[in-house]
Amino acid sequence: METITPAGQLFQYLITGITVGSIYAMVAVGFNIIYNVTEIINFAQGEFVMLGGLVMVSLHVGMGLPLIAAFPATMIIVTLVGMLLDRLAISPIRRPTVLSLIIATIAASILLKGTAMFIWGKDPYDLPAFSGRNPITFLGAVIQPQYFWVIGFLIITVIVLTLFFEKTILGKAMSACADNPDAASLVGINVKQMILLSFALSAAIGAVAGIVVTPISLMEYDRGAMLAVKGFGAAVLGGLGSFPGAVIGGLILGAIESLGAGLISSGYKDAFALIVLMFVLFYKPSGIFGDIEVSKIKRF
Amino acid sequence: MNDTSNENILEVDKVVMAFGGLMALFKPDFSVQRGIIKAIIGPNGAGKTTLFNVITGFFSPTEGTVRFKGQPISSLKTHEIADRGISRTFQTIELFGNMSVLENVMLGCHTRVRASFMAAGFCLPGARRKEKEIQERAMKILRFIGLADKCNDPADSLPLGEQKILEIGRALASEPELVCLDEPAAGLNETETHVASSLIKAINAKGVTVLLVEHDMKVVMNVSDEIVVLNYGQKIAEGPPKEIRNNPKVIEAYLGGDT
Amino acid sequence: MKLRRIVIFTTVCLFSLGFLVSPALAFKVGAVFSVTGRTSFLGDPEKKTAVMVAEQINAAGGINGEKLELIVYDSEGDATKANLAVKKLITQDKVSVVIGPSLSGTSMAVVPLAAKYKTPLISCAASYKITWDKEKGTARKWVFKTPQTDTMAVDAIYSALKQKGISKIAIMSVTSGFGASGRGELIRLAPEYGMTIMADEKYGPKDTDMTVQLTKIKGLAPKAIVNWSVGPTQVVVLRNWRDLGMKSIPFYQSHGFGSRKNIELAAGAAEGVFCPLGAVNIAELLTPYDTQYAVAQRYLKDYKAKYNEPLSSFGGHAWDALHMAAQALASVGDDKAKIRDYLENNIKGFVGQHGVFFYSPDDHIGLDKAAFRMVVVRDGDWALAD
Amino acid sequence: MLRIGKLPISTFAFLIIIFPWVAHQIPGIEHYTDVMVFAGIYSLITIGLSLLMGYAGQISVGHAAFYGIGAYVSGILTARYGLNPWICMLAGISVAGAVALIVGAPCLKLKGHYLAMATLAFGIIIFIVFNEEAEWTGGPDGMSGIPGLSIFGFDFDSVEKYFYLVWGFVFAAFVFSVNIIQSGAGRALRAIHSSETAANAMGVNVSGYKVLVFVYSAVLASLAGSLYAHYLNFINPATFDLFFSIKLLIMIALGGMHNLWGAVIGAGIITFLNYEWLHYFEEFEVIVYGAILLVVVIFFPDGLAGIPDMLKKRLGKH
Repeated sequence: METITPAGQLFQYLITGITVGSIYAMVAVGFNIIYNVTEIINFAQGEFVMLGGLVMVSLHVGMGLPLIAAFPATMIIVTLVGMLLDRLAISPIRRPTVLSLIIATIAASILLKGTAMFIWGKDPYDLPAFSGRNPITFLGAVIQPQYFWVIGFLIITVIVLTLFFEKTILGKAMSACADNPDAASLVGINVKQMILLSFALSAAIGAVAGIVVTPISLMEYDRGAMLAVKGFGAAVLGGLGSFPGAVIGGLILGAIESLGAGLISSGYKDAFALIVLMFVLFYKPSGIFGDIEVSKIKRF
Repeated sequence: MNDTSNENILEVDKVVMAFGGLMALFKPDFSVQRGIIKAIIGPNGAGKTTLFNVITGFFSPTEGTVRFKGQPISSLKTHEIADRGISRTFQTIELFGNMSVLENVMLGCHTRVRASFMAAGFCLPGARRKEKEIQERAMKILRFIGLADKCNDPADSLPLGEQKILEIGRALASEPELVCLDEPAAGLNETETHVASSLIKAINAKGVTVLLVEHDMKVVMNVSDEIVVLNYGQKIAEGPPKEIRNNPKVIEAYLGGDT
Repeated sequence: MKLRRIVIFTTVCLFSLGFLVSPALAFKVGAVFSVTGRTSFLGDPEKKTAVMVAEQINAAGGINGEKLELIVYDSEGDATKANLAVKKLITQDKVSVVIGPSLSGTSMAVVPLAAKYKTPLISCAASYKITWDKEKGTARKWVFKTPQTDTMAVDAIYSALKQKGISKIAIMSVTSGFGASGRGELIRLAPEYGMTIMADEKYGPKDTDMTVQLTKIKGLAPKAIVNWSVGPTQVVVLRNWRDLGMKSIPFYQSHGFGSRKNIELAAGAAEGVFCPLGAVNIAELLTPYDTQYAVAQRYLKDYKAKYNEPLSSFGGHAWDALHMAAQALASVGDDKAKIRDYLENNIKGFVGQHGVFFYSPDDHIGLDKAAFRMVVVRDGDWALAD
Repeated sequence: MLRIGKLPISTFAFLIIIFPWVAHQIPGIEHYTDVMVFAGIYSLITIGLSLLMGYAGQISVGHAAFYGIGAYVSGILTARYGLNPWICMLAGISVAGAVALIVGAPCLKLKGHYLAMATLAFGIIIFIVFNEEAEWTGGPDGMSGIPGLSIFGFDFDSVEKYFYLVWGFVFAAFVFSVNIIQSGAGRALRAIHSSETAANAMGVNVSGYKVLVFVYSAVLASLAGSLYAHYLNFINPATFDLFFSIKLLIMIALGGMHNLWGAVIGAGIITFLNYEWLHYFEEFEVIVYGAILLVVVIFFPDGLAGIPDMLKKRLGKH
């Protein structure tokens, strides 16, 4: 067996951290899309990831659809679930408050988890890696090809979303809802539809995250909650509502966990990330890229 | 209580308030004599509300000091300043909408009669007595401002004019020596404005010093003893209403002489 | 106020209605498993097995002609819930013996109840602490258990390592009760076998990647890795081990790896991995001369026929527990003290799924390390090591 | 904001007193007394949370930590050092209070979702500490051998006795909290909820009050934790995980967080749903649970305790 140098180890920690962080970032981006339009933190975001993984397993492995067909099909199915979530759990709420919305999304995540358990059972499932499982050695670190897919999809997601929000009418309309819903509805934007769209979009992104991570970590029905917590942490660390913030926040969390586990103590790795998160908030109460004024109006 | 007639209750001493590069206040300098009504006027963005926020401790000034009864207060926290005897109202109404009219005024008494957490929890006789005392005082104030018959209504169910009045009543409940009113007449109709004006005078008649920010010149000229004019964060004039009315600098500021 | 009282009253009435059906005479056995929740991979097969065994016993005429009534509650792996469920079984359902719970944690939460209510409890969890009272230095009077302990698994692994002349090892564990308990035994027994633990790494039960921990281990170049976990993490860790090119370092899994599903999920990465398993896992590999051959074969066949899913070894713990309880009921009736005495004194050579049980006043575990056989993954299936 | 008068409080006391007797009369629900012990333990926490969240408007997703601190301080000091349980309970309260003070001061400067995240992070960190410091806490396997409670030779060794002990504490905490709410301090809390700016200007020490009520809720949670530890004689970290903090939120929301009755009703209903009633749905349990929550959130925004008011309004309209 080839030995590994300390530098190689360090690089390995970083690349693993970035991969794990990319998943957190994707979940965080999903949080932000909904948050920007509605100020809701959708705690069912992690369930979209879980569903993405499991639906893909059923279509790709179970029904034998080729990757190229199963991928979009999975996204569409999960997107529909996201839209259903908005229509059944969020929009019927008569007097939304921060807490009632939090509870509604938690209830929805419980429902989705229960349904997933009913459909797929409690066992974990596997997906074949997109481009095989032969690892690449680079600078002394060993990299699974799937890592590149994860990081690549994060980059694609960020680019597509940026273009969407800045170049398309629909995207601009959604941003307008975020800035001022009353004004947006005055100029004829259907705020309800924008909310529905935001749920659809973030569900689709969750599905992507689930599809690309399953070949690395397997997927089972109750994985969603932990992913939601990590993604929420990433979104808050970066500043709620900020897309660059979500990406940076996710990558930082992933890197701290990985370096903390490698260099200090693997038992406390999650704690390191959270301690850093808390201190960032104490120093900058609205996250790295967050807008202090925005965070002030979120009365509870 | 020695010699209260000519004492300056409030001194604003070369206060600078900068937000990033923006100078909201640049060394305005004035004082308020005990027992008078003093108005601060100036065009939009002149720094009037910022000045209120500095006086009441919401902002701590970048430079300079504010003295209350001779003591510097600019390093104190908002609630400590309220304790010392400065009370205020807000330009955008900040009532406790989920509480009743009476409770709003009762909360105003917070600085004067305070029950400890423990005493309240154990429902000690002292705490109960205090609570009764507060209620009676709040009712007295409600009668004074004319809202006694609505004491149990939720505060946010009142019409705008009455909400403004209620805010003044709440400010009075802390038995302040100085009360800062931020545009008490904004958005009111003629009758309501009239009520507000007479209320301000009545408050003053009780010996409370009033500092007033107001756009409605009729109100300002009618009630105030002295006026300070701010423009771009600087004091451009100070004096009795008659003088201010004829001050060319003031006229220029209001007419918007850019050059 | 009045309205609230009416609402409460009707609720109470409604929910009490369901209980008014009085049960028929029968031998009652209670069971508490973590059927749902994170540790359902233990409780689910246990419940299915227990239900199947009870049906089989009743189909064969019951116990001395009386029906065996099995009452199963779900603990969801929650200590509080397990505690409530056991109390309910004992005080309300009036069972004669309780089997379960599935986890060491939930078992420890109900152990005091067995003594308090003088009811025999046959736990289906691993830790030796369940039956052993450290303070008194005796076995807990009312508590028995069926699974092999972590100590036995560690014994089996360390013996195998010693045989191969390996002494420098790295250990990895999941931060759950199962992992922590195994880790504790690995550390405790290391000096006895002359093992040096070079790295002691941990990961969370929902972690997505263990590359970091393995990279750290790789840098230390131990001669073997011992991993203690359950659920998907033990599969992910194998894939990372393979991807990092560490296959030259032998990998030992705990007995928690005992399901073919794991080999399948590892997608080839499990080749060459060792683990200690009970007979039930490898029924097909047993020779007909093996003591456990008959019971293991029958269980495998019945389970597959009834549930149409691969057998999980954890169900075997419930099989052993319920069969022993039934045997005691058949011999001494439903007197709880007599059942306890019977278990302690008359379970001698009971052939179960996970071993041949010999209980005694000092030993309420009943198994020794012979209950484990060292198995290796070869061509995607179990094979006996050596 | 309901004024809570003497009659409902005495009714509450009366219901507590007769509960074990009533449960004993109805076959099939004798063990409800046992479930009620836990409902009481959770009520202690939700009463504090109701003040913190419903009245002062500050969210916390980390109260499982304080619950755990109480349990572990009690557990470690009694089982390892053989100290008197009551002293350990006080020690737990002091530790939880001190931690709440240290963590609360910086955390409570945050608002809304940021505050939620900070408290959530705090809760998870403490949970990891319970897991990792195995020398003290016994690690994930938990810690057993925690003695029961007794006072002057009177043992709280039966379910009924412990029921009265726990609900005695709940009743005391309830009355104490009602008194606070109906005093100037309670008014200050509600003022903070409504407008921090105005409360500050009226001389309310906003940050001071927020920390104070945070500490109060932590103390109650810690007390609940101690009571739990001495009842079960065993504790493990899983009891104090993130999901328990979320369950507490659910209790508050379901019962109605603007109302102290809601805290008790929510804790009671969720306890019975989780430990008793949902059991009948077996595999569907999780789905039914989610559906119930959703229905309550959608149709009863003020929680179950808000239903009488809602009905009153409806009837008033006609």
